[in-house]
Amino acid sequence: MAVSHEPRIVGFLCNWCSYAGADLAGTSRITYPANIRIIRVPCSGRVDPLFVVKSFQLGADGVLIAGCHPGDCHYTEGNYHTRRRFALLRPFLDYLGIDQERFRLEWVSASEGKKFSEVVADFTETLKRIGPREI
Amino acid sequence: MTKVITKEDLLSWLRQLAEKYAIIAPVTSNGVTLYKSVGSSEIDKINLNFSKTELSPKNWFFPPSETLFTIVKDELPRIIPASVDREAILFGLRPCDAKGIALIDKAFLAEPADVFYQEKRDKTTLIGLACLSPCLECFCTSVGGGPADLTHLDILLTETAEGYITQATTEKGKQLLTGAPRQEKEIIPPVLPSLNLILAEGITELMPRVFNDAYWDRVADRCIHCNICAYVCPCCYCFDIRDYVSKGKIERVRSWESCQSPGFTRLAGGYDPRPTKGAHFRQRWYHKLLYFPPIFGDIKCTGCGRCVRSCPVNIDIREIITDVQRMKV
Amino acid sequence: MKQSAYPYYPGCTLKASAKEYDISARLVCAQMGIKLEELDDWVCCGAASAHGIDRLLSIALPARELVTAQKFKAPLVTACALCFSRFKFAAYELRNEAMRNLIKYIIGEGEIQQNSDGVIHLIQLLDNNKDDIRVKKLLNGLRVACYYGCLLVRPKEVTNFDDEEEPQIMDKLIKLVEAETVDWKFKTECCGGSHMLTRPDIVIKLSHRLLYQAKQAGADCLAVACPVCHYNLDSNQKKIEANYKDNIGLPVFYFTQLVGLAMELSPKQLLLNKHFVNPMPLLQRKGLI
Amino acid sequence: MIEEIRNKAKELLETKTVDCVIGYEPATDNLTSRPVFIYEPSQVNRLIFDETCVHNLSKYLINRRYKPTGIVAKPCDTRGINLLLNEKQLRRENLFIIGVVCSGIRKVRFNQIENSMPTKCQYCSQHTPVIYDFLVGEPVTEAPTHNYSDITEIENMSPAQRKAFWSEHFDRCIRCYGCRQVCAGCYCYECFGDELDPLWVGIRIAPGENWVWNTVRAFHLSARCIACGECEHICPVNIPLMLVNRKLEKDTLHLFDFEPGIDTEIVPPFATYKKEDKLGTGE
Amino acid sequence: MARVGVFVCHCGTNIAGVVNIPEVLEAAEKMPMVVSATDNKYSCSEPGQASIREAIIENNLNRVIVAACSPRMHEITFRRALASAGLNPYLLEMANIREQCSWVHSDNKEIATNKAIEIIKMAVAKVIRHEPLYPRQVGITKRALVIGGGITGIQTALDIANAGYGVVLVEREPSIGGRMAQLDKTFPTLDCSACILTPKMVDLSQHPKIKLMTYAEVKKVTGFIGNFEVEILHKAKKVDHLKCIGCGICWQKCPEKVPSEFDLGLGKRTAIYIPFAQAVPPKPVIDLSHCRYTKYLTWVATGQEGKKPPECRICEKLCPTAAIAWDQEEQLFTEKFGTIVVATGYQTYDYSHYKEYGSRDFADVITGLQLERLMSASGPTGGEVTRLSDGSHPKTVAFVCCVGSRDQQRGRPYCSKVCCMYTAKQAIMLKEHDPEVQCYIFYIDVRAGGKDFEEFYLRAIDEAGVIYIKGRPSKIYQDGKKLIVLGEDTLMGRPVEIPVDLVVLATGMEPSAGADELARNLNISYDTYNFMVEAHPKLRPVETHTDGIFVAGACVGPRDIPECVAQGSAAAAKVAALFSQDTLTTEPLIAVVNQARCIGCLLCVTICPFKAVDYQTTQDGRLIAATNESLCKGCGLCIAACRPKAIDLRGFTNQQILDEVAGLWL
Repeated sequence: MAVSHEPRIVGFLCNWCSYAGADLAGTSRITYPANIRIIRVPCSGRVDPLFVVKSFQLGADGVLIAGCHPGDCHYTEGNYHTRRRFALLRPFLDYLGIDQERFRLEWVSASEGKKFSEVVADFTETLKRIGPREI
Repeated sequence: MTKVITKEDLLSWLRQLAEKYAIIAPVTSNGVTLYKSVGSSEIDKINLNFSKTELSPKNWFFPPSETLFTIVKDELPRIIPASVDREAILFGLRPCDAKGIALIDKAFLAEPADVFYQEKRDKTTLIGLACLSPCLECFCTSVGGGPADLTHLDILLTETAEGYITQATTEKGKQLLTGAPRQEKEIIPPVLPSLNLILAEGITELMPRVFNDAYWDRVADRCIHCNICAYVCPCCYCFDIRDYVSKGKIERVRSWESCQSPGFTRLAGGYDPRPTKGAHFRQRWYHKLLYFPPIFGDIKCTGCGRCVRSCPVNIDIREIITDVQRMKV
Repeated sequence: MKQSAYPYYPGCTLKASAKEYDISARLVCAQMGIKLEELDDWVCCGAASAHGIDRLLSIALPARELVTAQKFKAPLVTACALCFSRFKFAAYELRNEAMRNLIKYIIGEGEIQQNSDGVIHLIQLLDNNKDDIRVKKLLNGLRVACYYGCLLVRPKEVTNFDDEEEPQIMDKLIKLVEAETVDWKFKTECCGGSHMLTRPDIVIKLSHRLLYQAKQAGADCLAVACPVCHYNLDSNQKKIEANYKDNIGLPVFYFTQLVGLAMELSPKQLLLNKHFVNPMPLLQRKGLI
Repeated sequence: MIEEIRNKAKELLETKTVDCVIGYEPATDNLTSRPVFIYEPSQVNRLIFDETCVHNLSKYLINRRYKPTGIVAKPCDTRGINLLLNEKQLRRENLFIIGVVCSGIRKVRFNQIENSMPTKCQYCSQHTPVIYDFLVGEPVTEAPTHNYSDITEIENMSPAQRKAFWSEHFDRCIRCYGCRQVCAGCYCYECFGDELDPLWVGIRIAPGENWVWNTVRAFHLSARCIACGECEHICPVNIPLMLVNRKLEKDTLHLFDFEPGIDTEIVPPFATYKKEDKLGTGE
Repeated sequence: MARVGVFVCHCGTNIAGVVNIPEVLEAAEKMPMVVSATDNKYSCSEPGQASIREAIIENNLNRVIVAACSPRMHEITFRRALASAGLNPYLLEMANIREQCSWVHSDNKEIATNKAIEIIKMAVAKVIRHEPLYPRQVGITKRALVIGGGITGIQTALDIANAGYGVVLVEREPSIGGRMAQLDKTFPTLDCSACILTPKMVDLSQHPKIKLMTYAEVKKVTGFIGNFEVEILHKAKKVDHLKCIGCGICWQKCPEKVPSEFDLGLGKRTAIYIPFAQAVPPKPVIDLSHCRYTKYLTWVATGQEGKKPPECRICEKLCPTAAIAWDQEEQLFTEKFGTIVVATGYQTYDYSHYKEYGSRDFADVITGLQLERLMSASGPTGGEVTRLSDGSHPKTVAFVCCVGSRDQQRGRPYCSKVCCMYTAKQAIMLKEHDPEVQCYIFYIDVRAGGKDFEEFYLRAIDEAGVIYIKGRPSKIYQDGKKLIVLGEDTLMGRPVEIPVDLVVLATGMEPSAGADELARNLNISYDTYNFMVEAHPKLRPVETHTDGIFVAGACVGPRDIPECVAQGSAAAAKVAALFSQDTLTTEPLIAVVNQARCIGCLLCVTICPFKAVDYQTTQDGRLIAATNESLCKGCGLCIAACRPKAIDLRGFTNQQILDEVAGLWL
């Protein structure tokens, strides 16, 4: 294996649950790999599939969308739409050559700082395993 | 006696040339024939029996996109212009495509010349292949060309059972041919095919009179305003320029554009001087048949028939010319 | 006449104490142009005990027969309500892919298709083809209490048979042969089932209530679709009467026997003589034989 | 068949039910066909219909949003009309649809009719128009089926093979936007592909930008593509676009049990949701 | 041209202990459009804010990055700092280098420093695209609409009115009072329901600030907080209530008798009627589906087929004030309100799905609410509890709890909360009426969580001698005159079989019919059972996700009377707090439509959870989406759905997010 590769993850986090969850990971001083760059969006439903496509085009190794658990959306139903978009987009990108392991949707609540750190750690690990993306 | 080169010799000559020159030649893959760069080991991939490539060879001099220069922000900003590193041979041109290049030359090489185009043009030699089985949509003879017209080529090859007849027209061509393994043979030159003739003569005079005719709206009805005709055309040369910022550098990029694309003439502020479908559509024909000739001396069409073949809705330049001629004005 | 074939799983009881159910079912189906093709080499469905002992066994046993039946283009037909229940449960569990793989590993025979409609009960078969029932003799005047028992209808999400409390499918068949059906509230109450062997007191009490209620509702006989129900209500009836000092005297038919009678099959063909409560006096009284 | 179309077109124009009938006429190769707009009853004899009538004419309805128009439509084209109706681009009362029963057309190119069917017809089982005012031909009641063997083939490739497969095709794209221009579902006034601010797709005609364009073009047609195959048919560099579109069609059918353009009453999957959606998103 | 100032906060050692601040500052200075990059010990402290203020003025900054803690912590603080320097507060962007950097990467300072630089780089790329944004002020119509005239609605209306604001109360029945009016006694105090309710009903009808609209329904709601427009349908009463004096001659003399809805079919009413004696308003309406004159008119209109019905019109002849108004038709009025309170209450579960309990086939199986009517002194039997089959007095009574509650098979998994107590109450009352009565109560669990509830339950056992049997009965059937209840005493592990004279099913609560339709009209959420969904079950129990619309009482979930009253008052307090302001400030981070790009597919209209996107038709017939600034919550759902990118979200525009992503690779 060549020199260890530090993947770059673009994470779209909803303001109300997942971003707060990421903050909680900080407040609880839970360390996790520094490979994620967080973009705050009001709701996971704000994430246009185009953002995902652009992130990959620009060179992201992985893209994470994180939102409130189904039923807990601050806007009542945003994440249900996210789930549908994701369900179609993920296999589609995989089909077009972006390994599906590079694209994740996770439900992280404001109280799940631990879960957030685990998600980032696991995602980073996965991306290291599958190696750098040829662009 | 005529100088000929056998197919085997031709290929080995090309293999040899490929060491020094970049060879651009027709290659077929996935059912699509395109001019592609072939290395010396790939010479066998060259398709010598193609009828006409899907895209014209203009791509070599005027690629779909090219970086004109790059600005790097190190300590001080630096401009790095694009350049061509070695000489090239554009092999397997049909005479009509050679004419296409000549027509683009008129626009790009007129003073002040486009340096990016000129550099590539100067460093390229054109080797043509006479067209012995033209396609049904071809009409080069109607616009002053011909299947074995060598006017715009450096070298023309004409296939016979004995091998390829070689003719060099320019110094560059003659120079290159000296290295070719040729034999002297008694050859009966092949009979050149005859093509359907339409009379494009006088069309430039007719065009101004029908400018406001409803005809353009009616034909435009079925036009879907894709850019296919312009992108397959060997002599369309409109482009757009944009700057890109990424990864610490700025690039100035030139890309193809077409008069048929939706925002083509839209001005800043949103005003479009060609607001209707018909006016939008009409531009292509007026540029080719009316605006270009008085400046550059020829109508902007080589008769290659690519637009006729590729148009999704059968907008046929031959039909347009005859329709205009038939119109009572 | 159309000819259609269905894979058929009679089960152990229909080969023994409920022979008349098997025979009458085959006769009625033959009259309707339906061929019941008994599965080759069938084994126990696991009823009564397997699901209490080993969950996998209770699925694997019916699954084996389901795989055998797959080669037919028609659903597997069962007559015994216990078998029906076991097959339906197995089909229900086999919706899960992991379970399918596990069972496939256990039985080691062929691919298991996912098809919860792959099993039907004989009543459903007759109901689906009721246009083919050619009634020659109307059973006018016979007042029948249709008794479905517990296993056909429950649990609904598994058997998907009919309403759990007020099923109608057998009533429709009985009405088709112009017999009267009584409206009673005990169509799906428990008869005591296999507890006859261990706690006869319970069975006698429950079965008595059924017979008593049927009689209260004005029935002069019962129609059943389960050999265990039949056993509890018919062969035990004397014991029940003795226990409760009650005179009941309600013949218990398999619904196939009543349909068979309407097709002018003879009581002998239909093995009516096998019943403990002799139905002949009733049939004679009603002028049906 | 042709006579029926001509007579109906004539009647529609004479009674001024519509002021234009969009149909097919012979192309200049005297072999294939092309779209034609008939405005005068006297012109109806130009209309034809045969196995070369590949174009999806519903695309043209967008330009005639508010004008009463008659249109000759194959089953796949009628799905396009349904899509546009569902997306409130057309008004039903402005349309007169001459539906034509179709069991598949031929693969055509200018000057050339092949003996095979185009991809779209190979996998199509919709032989009767889904919406029409006047039907030419006997309706076929065969239940539509679905076959995605071509897609499964690509899905079964290794990720590296798949990546190579699509690079090979997309790298060839010259971004003529013909696929967009011909598509009945593409009718934005300004396409995201033309937008400058933000610049979603750079003008550079190069692999990265081509990938974004082709990905997002298809995704904007997810649960909307009505499988008329026009994009693939006209692509000047033969990119197998139906393989892209049909992947989304397959997944949409599988995930949401939805087929675009079949029924205008069904709410498309991205306009709604179900709380109990599972969709394999790891719950 | 943007002039960006970057302020990096040490947060004591929270950030500076991990992140190399000088290195960050050096990198930040080189970022595009950055004019100054400075650090602060504590940016959020007063001196820290002051230095930001000074730097803004000194360097003429027009965009500000504060690289510090989470924006969820101090975004508002720093927006204020910008405002105090005369800059639009929305030109701020925070770079979260504490919670999402220094605190989680304390193990590697170099990596943390690099990440902090990148986070700032992304923030700079985004802030360049920031635009000044301005909150908007909208006026308030200080008038509330209360939907539902049960105890909750009555309480709400009275409290709002007493705070000095106008109220309209809409009730679809001819009288207010609701379910509570049907009850005999209330648990656990056993005070008379009517005695405590009717004074409130009268108060309400006489309150100068309250306009009562009975026999009326809410049909359509548009607008937003402070400015709702509501269409109210006034059904045709056929009686002019301005003339009517409520003397009662008409309903005493009307010859047509029909089952009374109020008495749940146990008693009769006339075709012109008030639902019950203490009805408010005490004026009748004519039930057209039963009125003889109406039947006559229909007979005339449909061609006089069949037997001629009597022409009747007795009420009209006898009315001393000529108040009968045959020409009165239903009318639709539009009224404006600032807020809406939904208090539509509940109805009892229809147990016809319980076939094992006879699905209404047995005359002597009744519901708890029917028993209330039988026990009520003003009820159809004058307070005598008798069997419907033979009029005898039942001596043994079985109660079955959880009918339509805690039953997953019937799709009613929830507990209806009040049944345990009301069965206990009814058992106690039956014993009081007739000491010979023996009651049995079949229960799953006795839930007596409430003030004095447990004591009340014990009283039923100790004083009324009620026998509690733990287990849901499996069957009820008729055996002669008796009803047999079959079940299992699960504590004993034995089957039980109890012959009784009367069975009372404690049917559970479910939302009133039409609650879902109303919720859709109001655009508030409702759950699978059609109960309204509150904004937060604990912290915002009477609010909804639609600002300005409140919910109270049993329409949200099973509630007893004191809870309903408390919720009614809570909703009233919310309304009063809102009305105490003169204008509302709306958040500017909302979706806006670029009409030139909009293709009018209206996907956004369908998808918006807040009905904040509507559409307009242009002169040339195009449909175009338009957002309502007051309704939009800024979730951005519509934006991600919009193919032509015709909608954008202020503060999170496509350009901003895209540049933020691209900032990583700048």
